[in-house]
Amino acid sequence: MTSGMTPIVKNTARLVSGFIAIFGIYVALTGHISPGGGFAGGVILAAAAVLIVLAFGRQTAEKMITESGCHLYDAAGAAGFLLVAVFGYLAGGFFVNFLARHGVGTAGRFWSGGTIILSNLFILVKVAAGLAGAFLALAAFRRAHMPDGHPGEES
Amino acid sequence: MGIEYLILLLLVFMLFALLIAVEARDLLSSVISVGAGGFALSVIFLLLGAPDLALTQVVVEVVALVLLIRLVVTRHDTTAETPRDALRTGVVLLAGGVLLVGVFVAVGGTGAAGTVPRLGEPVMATADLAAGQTTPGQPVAARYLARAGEETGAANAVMAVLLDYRAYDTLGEATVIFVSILGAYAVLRRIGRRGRKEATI
Amino acid sequence: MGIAIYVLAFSVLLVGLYAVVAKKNVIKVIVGVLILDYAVNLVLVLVGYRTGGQAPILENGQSGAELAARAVDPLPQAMVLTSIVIGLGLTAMMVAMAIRLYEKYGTFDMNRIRSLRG
Amino acid sequence: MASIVPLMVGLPLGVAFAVVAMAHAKPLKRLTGLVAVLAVLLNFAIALALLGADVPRIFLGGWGPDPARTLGIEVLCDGLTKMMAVTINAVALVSLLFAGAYMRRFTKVWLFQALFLLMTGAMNGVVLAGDLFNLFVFLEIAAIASYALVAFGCESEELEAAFRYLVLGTIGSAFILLGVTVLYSVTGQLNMAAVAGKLAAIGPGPAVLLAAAALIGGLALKAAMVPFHAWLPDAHPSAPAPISAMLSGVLIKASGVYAIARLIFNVFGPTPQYAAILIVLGAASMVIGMLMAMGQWDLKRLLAYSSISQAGYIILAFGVAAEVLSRATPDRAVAGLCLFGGLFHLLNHAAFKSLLFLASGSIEQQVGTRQLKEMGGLTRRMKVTAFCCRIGALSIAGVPPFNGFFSKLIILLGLAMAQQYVLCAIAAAVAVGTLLMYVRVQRYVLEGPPGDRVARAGEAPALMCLALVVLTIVCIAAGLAIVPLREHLLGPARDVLLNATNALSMGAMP
Repeated sequence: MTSGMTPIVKNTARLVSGFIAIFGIYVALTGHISPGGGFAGGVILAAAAVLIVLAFGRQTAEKMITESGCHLYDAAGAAGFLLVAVFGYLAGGFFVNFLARHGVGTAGRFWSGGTIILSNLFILVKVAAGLAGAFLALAAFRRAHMPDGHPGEES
Repeated sequence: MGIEYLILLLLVFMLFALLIAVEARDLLSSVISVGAGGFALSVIFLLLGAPDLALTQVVVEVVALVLLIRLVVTRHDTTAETPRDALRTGVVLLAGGVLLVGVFVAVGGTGAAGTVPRLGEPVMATADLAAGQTTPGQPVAARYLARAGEETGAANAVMAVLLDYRAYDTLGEATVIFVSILGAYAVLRRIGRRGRKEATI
Repeated sequence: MGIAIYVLAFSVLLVGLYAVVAKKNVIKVIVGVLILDYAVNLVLVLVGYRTGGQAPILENGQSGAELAARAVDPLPQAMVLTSIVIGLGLTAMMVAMAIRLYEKYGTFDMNRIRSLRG
Repeated sequence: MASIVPLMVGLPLGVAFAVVAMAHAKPLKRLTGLVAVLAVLLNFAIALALLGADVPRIFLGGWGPDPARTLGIEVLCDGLTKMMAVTINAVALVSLLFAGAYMRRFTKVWLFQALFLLMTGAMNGVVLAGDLFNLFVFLEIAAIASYALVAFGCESEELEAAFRYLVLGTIGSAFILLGVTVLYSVTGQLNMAAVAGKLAAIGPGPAVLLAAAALIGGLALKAAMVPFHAWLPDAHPSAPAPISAMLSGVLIKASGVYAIARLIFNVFGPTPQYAAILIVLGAASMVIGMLMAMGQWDLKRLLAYSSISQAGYIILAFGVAAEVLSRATPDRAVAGLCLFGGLFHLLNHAAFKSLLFLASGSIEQQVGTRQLKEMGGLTRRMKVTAFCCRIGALSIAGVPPFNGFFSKLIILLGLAMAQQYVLCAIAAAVAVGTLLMYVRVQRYVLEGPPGDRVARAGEAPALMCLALVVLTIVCIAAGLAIVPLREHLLGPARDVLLNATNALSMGAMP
């Protein structure tokens, strides 16, 4: 998969992946008022990354999406969600909806739900980065038998 | 009633697709059939009033299918040679018979006490929302539906449950995906122990 | 009618169980695990279904009490969402293991894997 | 005090996320091990601090209950939870110290540390869970982390063992979720206390039995009880030694034995049927595990089979206690004795089995083999390891005055007083068999002239020896300090199980 696919596929992928990514973010951010949510949005966003890896090949794709970047965002998203829980101590305890203490807004409006938007956002980042990183790592194992003398793992 | 027949039809389709997936000799057709079953499942979710699940099931199915198809098409060993293990098949059939009888008794379809309620009449429907301090053990779900809008501000009751009432579960959910991706990385290290050559047969 | 749907859902569970226990191919086993997931999720959603129920999302101008009287149960749906995520995580990990097993043994066949190991 | 309880889960998870981030920042990379140890140490401190505290019921997210329904997820902090939390975090701390030296041979150790922390945090989550679905979620996290850790060496056999473990574990999880589903469909609740109350009100029915069967089957698979034990003898020896210690020492207990006991006693309530199932599972595991272990020449496999047998003791004791409690006129003193013996054995087994697995790791690293026949004369070359290994073997064999003797004695006494003489005789016979088996282990590993490999071996690194010595002290002390242990750790845990279905709703409301 060094060269990727044909130019037609590449151009289409370049065009479509942007739309897919925006749709994923939209699904995540409106999770509290319509079907969807951070997890579905994150998987959609990851699907955009998967499309790029498939169309352009791993080498090219790694210039846009690096594995260590995925690790970092993955950890940051998870930690962010945990922080939402810990910030609940400000309002009384673990996982208390600390933004909702001064009113939760009207159900059905975008600015409602307190921490739910925040949680959805963090889950979006976490799931998207995690799945994209995992796909990159899996894509590295395309050939069953690696040639000898491949670089060893760094510790 | 119409919807239930549709669900039944889709379920039959799904069962056939999954049977093909299990029995097909060719691994690629097996993987694609399981995808067909998964998409049928997402339509069933939609019919059962669960659009969140339908959306999630579709996108998860796509990603899982990409992973599986890639796994199969880039390898040379593409057919399942040995069909099945007779002893284990027998055990499964026996266990399956017992399970189905158990389900038949437990569901019953009569709605009697101590059995699973009839389809379409969830236990939530028996809730008495006005019940105060005196009648304990009211199903929680009706209360979620009735008050989620004002208490959490989320119009989508599923998200209200997932990210507010039961957000601790969702922390677990986020952690599951984190763990399994870390696990995949751990398994994919080419060399596990230092000073040992990669051994392939 | 309802019991037929339940029995079919549990048959799906049995198909998955059969694939996982009796099949001797790594890919078939992964497929079986996916099927097991489908079946349990399906039963969970069926348990919360209300005949002709609406999705548990407030419509414009609808009150909570009206929603509670008409919508399907949101709690099993939240549980299934978690369960789907767990299934996806497991799939990623099983695929990773299958890749490594293939790389080590050159086959997806568990019997041959065992005999190669000796 | 109550507000810090959920941190026992949050802290290890958060630190695990931080470890992954730190591993990608050059200057922080070296600190990951230290941070992980500190996190587990802090968790152990929290668990100890909670021991004396009297905590009201905790509901997360500020969704306190009204008597009619429980909205939020409940976190338990009763005697049983506290005892399990202390055990889990203590074994985790020692294993992580041991891993500090042992894991140097492996690549990408930060992945190990992150997965280890996630597994520990999830086990804490399992014992803290007061909600059926929450229990399932944390069982899954612990299980998935353990699948990856079993395969951490990435050798062929390890990958295969991990895959088989994963597949069987997934079947178990599916049945557990099915059981939770059926229970929910009948009761409309997920909170354990509320489900227990509702089940008592509606009485036993086919749906409840189906749920119980699915839950017991799934959890017995996680606990490796005998008809469902096929994965354990492959998976536990394949893991790196600190992970073997965690899996055998605490994971099968937290996600198997503990969960079964919690559900049977506190949610379903003990009945003769459930008691019979537990007794059969326990007795079969006890006997078959011991017989299988006798034929093994691989030290780690032997230890793994012996774990099945020892977990069988615990389940058997619980089963007899359930049987006594379900009689028309329950004798609470006898049931309490059985429960006390089972819980004490759980604690002791966590100590000596992790000690033995860690010692086997030391031996494997220094001598380069796991085969009993290739060892011998270890007392001369590895004095500390050999001494600790000897104490561990004497403890598990049930030689006085070590802890294993007392817990087995209490279980036997309990069985006899419950008039289960046949079971008592079987348990005694298995105890004798275990004694003989570990005498053989000692003769092959420790005595005799050193073999070629042993003659070239030296003592293990100091950190590994430290971990072994700590567990050895625990093994000796637990046998002597039985009275204070009963007072502060085991007594409250026993009372939780004795109070059956009332136990969960007894705490003060916040």
